[in-house]
Amino acid sequence: MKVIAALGRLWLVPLVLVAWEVVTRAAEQPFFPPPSAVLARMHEMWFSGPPSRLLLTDGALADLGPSMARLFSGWLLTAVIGVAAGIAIGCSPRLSDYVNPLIQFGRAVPPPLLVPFFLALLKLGTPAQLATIVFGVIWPILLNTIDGARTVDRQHLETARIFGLSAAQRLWRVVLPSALPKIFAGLRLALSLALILMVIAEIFAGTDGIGYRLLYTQRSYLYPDMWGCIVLLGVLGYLLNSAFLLVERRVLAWHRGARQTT
Amino acid sequence: MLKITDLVHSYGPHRVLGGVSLSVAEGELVSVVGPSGCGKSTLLRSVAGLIRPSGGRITLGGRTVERTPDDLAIVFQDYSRSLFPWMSAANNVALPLRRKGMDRKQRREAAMAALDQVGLADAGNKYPWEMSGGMQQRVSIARALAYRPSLLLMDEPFGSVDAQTREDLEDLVLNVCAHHGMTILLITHDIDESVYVGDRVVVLTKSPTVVAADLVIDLGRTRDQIATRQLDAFVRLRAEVGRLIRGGGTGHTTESTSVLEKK
Amino acid sequence: MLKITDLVHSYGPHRVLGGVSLSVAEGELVSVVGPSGCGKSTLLRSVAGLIRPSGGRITLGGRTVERTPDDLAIVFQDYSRSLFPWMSAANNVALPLRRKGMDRKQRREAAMAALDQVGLADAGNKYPWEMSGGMQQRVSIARALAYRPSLLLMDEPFGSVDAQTREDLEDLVLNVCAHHGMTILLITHDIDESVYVGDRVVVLTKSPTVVAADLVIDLGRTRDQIATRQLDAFVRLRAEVGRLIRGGGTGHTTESTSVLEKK
Amino acid sequence: MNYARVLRGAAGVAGFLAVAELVGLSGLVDDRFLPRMSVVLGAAAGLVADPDFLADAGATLTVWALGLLLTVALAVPAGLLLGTLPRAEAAVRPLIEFLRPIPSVAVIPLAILLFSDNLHLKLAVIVYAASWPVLINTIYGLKDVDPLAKETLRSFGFGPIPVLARVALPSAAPFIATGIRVASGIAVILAISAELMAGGSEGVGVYITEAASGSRVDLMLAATLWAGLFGLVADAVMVAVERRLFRWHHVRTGGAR
Amino acid sequence: ACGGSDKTSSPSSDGAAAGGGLEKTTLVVGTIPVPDIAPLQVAIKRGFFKEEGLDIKPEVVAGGAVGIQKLLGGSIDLTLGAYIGTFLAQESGAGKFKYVADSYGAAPGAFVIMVKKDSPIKTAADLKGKKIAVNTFRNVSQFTAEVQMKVAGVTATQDQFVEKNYPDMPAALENGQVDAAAMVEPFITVESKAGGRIISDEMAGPTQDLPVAGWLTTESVANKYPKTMAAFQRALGKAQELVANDRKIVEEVLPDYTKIDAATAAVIALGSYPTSLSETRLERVAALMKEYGYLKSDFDVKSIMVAPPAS
Ligand SMILES: Nc1ncnc2c1ncn2[C@@H]1O[C@H](COP(=O)(O)OP(=O)(O)OP(=O)(O)O)[C@@H](O)[C@H]1O
Ligand SMILES: Nc1ncnc2c1ncn2[C@@H]1O[C@H](COP(=O)(O)OP(=O)(O)OP(=O)(O)O)[C@@H](O)[C@H]1O
Ligand SMILES: [Mg+2]
Ligand SMILES: [Mg+2]
Repeated sequence: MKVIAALGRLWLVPLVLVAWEVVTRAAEQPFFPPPSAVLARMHEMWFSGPPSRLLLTDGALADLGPSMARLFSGWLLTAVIGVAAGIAIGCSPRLSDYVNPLIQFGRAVPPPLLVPFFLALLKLGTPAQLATIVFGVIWPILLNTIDGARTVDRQHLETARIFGLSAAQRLWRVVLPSALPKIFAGLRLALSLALILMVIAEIFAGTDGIGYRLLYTQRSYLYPDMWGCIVLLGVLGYLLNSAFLLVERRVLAWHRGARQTT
Repeated sequence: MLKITDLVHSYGPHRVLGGVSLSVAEGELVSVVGPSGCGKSTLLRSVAGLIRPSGGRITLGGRTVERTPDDLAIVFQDYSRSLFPWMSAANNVALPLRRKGMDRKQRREAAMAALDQVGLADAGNKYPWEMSGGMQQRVSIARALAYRPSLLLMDEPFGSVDAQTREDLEDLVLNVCAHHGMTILLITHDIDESVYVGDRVVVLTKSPTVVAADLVIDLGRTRDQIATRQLDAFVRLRAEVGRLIRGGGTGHTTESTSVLEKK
Repeated sequence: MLKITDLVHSYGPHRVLGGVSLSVAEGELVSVVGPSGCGKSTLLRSVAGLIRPSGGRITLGGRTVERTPDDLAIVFQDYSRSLFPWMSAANNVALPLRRKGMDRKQRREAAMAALDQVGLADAGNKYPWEMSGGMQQRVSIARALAYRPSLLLMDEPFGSVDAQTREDLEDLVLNVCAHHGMTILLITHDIDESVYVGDRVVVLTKSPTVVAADLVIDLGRTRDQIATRQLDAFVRLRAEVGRLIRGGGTGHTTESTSVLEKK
Repeated sequence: MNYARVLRGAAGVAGFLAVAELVGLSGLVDDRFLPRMSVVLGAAAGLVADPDFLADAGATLTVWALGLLLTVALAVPAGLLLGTLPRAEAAVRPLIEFLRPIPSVAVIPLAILLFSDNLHLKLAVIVYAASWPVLINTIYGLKDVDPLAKETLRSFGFGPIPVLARVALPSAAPFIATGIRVASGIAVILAISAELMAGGSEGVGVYITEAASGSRVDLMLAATLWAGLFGLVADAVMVAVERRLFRWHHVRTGGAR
Repeated sequence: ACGGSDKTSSPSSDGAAAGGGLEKTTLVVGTIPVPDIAPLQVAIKRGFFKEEGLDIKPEVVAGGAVGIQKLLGGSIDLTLGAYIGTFLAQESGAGKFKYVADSYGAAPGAFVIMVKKDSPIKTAADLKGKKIAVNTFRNVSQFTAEVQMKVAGVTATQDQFVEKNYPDMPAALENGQVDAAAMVEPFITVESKAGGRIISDEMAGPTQDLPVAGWLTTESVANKYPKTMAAFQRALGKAQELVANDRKIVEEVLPDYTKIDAATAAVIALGSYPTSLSETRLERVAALMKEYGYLKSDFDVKSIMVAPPAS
């Protein structure tokens, strides 16, 4: 039942696919292959493996494995750093004054430009790629956390002060929960950004992964393969986001309740 | 125990408190009445160290209040915004008890007991937004009472509950105050209530606010909803407070100030 | 004008309203009293079309209420959250008047007049967060009155103001009601008040809630804070309502239901 | 802007520069690849007098401003629409979540094929990447409106559109503004990335490509520095505007602490 | 076909024709800030295009692949493109291209494989299984590296190549992200100064004097504006001629359109500047690509060339 309802919500997707197929077939442009061709290539490249491995081919494991590892380690690392720093900055206007220009500065620096410098600084490939992901992904988490920690309802803070909650308790029991909706919004933005940064890191400093594959197919003028990579990224992003929403729904049940329109 | 001297506060150019002086002895329950917008909540916030008054002094147990004093609880007027929407009622009540060194189970038990006292025995698992206004207000009272502070500040704590519950809560507060020797400052708009629960009633003028009168309520320490309210002394005092509020009478100020000065 | 038949509402498994039936004639002011958490606010929200009750029917002027009816105003119990923090008091009051086709100047004037009536003549430029609880509540009342709805729903509208202001506001509502022929449903916890302002007092049981009693208050249409309250009839009715609430007495239900049925 | 705040910000920046210079002096990194901070600052100062760079910077700024305007003009109404029509949002959400993680580096080559005009290309790429935070914050912001505030207006008989305009929009406005601030940073990044990847006749990205051709790491970093600096100034302006517009928001929350 | 431009070197007569004869007088040309395009810059500077009635607007593209995409998207009319990449694109059906003029060819020392100072790698044979940085996958430097390895007796695999921009290569070598890098000038000079060693010239043996890059457009543009293309060929041909004989001219223009300073420009190794587009030379490229599996079938180079201007 639930599955059917979930699928029902996807009704627009087949519609778009059909439209895409019609338009690309009519246009006959080699760079815009019809989705049927793209899906066929994707199947061949990644999903024609043995059932024992969930149909994944060697190519899929080689492309997806390292990419996913980078994505998750990068995102988790960023989440920890971003939330910790964000809460600290959000709770201390003074600290915020000191670092704010640096944050706004860093936010406007294109991450691809920094890849070479991370490489120069960190020497090894993997830390440099992680640094790239962290650097590119941290901003929405940081800004949202700062904002969330700074805009706790004043009466909530006063209540905490009155009852003499310790700093740690105030943090864990009041500031963090009340900033949580915004933190989650940031984490969610960051998840798809992490996917993007993973590709950038692989393109500018990679030797494997989906980004590497994307670059290679582009250089070899293998357009259906290239579109396959793009579609794969989109699907991955969609799946990650859906999984994240499931978690968010559980953690933020109170928020939805408090904000439901009766 | 609590001594307020010449308290002055302005929001921007707007002077709200014009020199309020008041002292409260240990274990006393003082009712505060005064017109809407005269600065009662402002006074309470100053005592709690939540705002820095523009002038005057507040001492608690001899020490000047600079930041929020230890061992103090408030029931805010805007109770619905002082409950944490991400916690159930029981957790809202239990949260401050962490400071009392209770373990999880003790906290839970104390919270349930306090909720029971305010008539919410079976609402412990509800979230604030699942409760009616009066229930939220009672959770907020339960939280303050469970904490057993030495100074309890209540800002119109019974405004949203029905008459019956209101009486029960009044008696509850009197009881807890007597048993645990709390000092209480209670703001109310109900003249009957101010007399019924108070050891003293402080009447404020409109802003810039000063103390218009400070009446001692000599009805003894044990009160009864029916018996006490039928006493002649009660009726007389009630009328007196009513007259003081209505008249805002300067005539009475001198008389009542003398009451203050006698202390 | 308003007819509620067998209204039932549950939040999840929890049945709050257990079949409330009530009808209000045009121009009538009906007070509703009942224990905290019994579903008074839920009832009001259903009448306003803000929630869809689980069962039963509400008709207004013969038509079933499905969405928010036209020409209706509410004073919410949680008044502080119903004012818009980004607007001054005057703008908060003036906003709904846009629907009345007034131009900017007329709206401003009507808003200032309404604020004046609730004693906030010089607070028009203040923002909600610059006002005391009682002032916010009065802005919210002014907003509803300025709108001159044909049906006015008030959820404990005078809970946060001092006794004097409360009396003034009661008289204001009676006045406006008489002059503009509004129909009013007013929830209150104050028994005196319910009798003083009401043409009828409806007493609710605790949840699952039904109407425990429906008393006609035959004190005439013009009331006076001092004279009316001294009437024997007033004292008797007040005692009666008090007994009904305390007793929750089933004995009275039949009697009062008959009152309802006579209508 | 408060004086002490500016001073502290300057102290923070100075501290960062000092640490960077020290790292450079310590020899931990090869200054062939990462020139010392003082060298980069010198080069950055030199760029102010370089007419080539000024023209490039002007071009990039124009694209940034146009792109951001276009983004706001498209994403805010779209967010309002989706935020108020939950069914439409449910239908479009899979597409949004599918498109959002597709990196601009994959989109730029396609945009090159689709747009014959460089300006259009850059605008398209900026709008594509910068719209997401505005769109999502608008939708989130609308969901976060206090229901009681909406009910208040509904009870006065206002229809959905006035409720949207008078309650939902103002109370979501601070959140939307945050989205626009995020988008502004992304727009700077995308303008430069598009110039880097697609080239063109002018722009900071083109300048960086040229600097790279001569192995002039210092110039590349100096140009990057200016890009970051521009982002900083743009953000400061937006914050100042926000503070004015949304004073009620800051006072009610701890913002005024 | 050799020296075609020589015979029609009477600008005045062409200039007269230019007034009404050209289908299109403004050409947007995709350029890359590298020594390969020096002749174009010389032709612009000396007004050769003006004389033909042409207005050339150079536009920097981030690389040959981007140039080809912009060509297909229609935002530019001509671009510099390496033969290998273009042949691949044509075979894959990405588009139909026409080379209008040759621009750059191999010369000793201009395309080399480098390693860092203390690397154990001595010859191309040692590159087996090592990571090699190339500036673009499946293009000149990767291809020629594969050829050199094959000559040395080892086979290259795709996964040992890493795409890196030239400026990032020295750092990648230094930090050990790659073991070797296929470099061009001025980066060869830069890296040599830091102690880097050249282990192999990419343009030796089978690839000696290999044509590298030329000016191309799409077939449709070439067919639509034949006279314009001819005018472009004539103007550029003059510059190629000049440059082919005097490297000083290149050294002079380099600092104008790249950030290479004059001192570096004076010492870097330059490739060759061929004076005309030659079918035989391109056939050699195609044959080699087929031999190494870059092309699947025989490639008709004639189909990808605009005939040199007949007088
Ligand atoms: N944050 C503020 N900024 C500006 N003025 C304020 C602020 N808070 C309160 N005031 C003003 O101070 C005065 C006193 O407010 P306060 O809340 O203390 O009144 P109160 O006695 O508690 O009234 P009530 O009985 O209505 O709750 C009011 O006139 C109000 O307008
Ligand atoms: N959103 C909700 N979700 C779940 N339960 C709710 C919700 N809102 C109200 N309730 C429950 O419904 C009951 C009636 O609530 P309601 O607010 O109507 O009471 P009330 O009569 O207005 O009480 P009070 O006088 O205290 O304001 C309460 O027991 C409350 O717990
Ligand atoms: Mg108050
Ligand atoms: Mg209620």
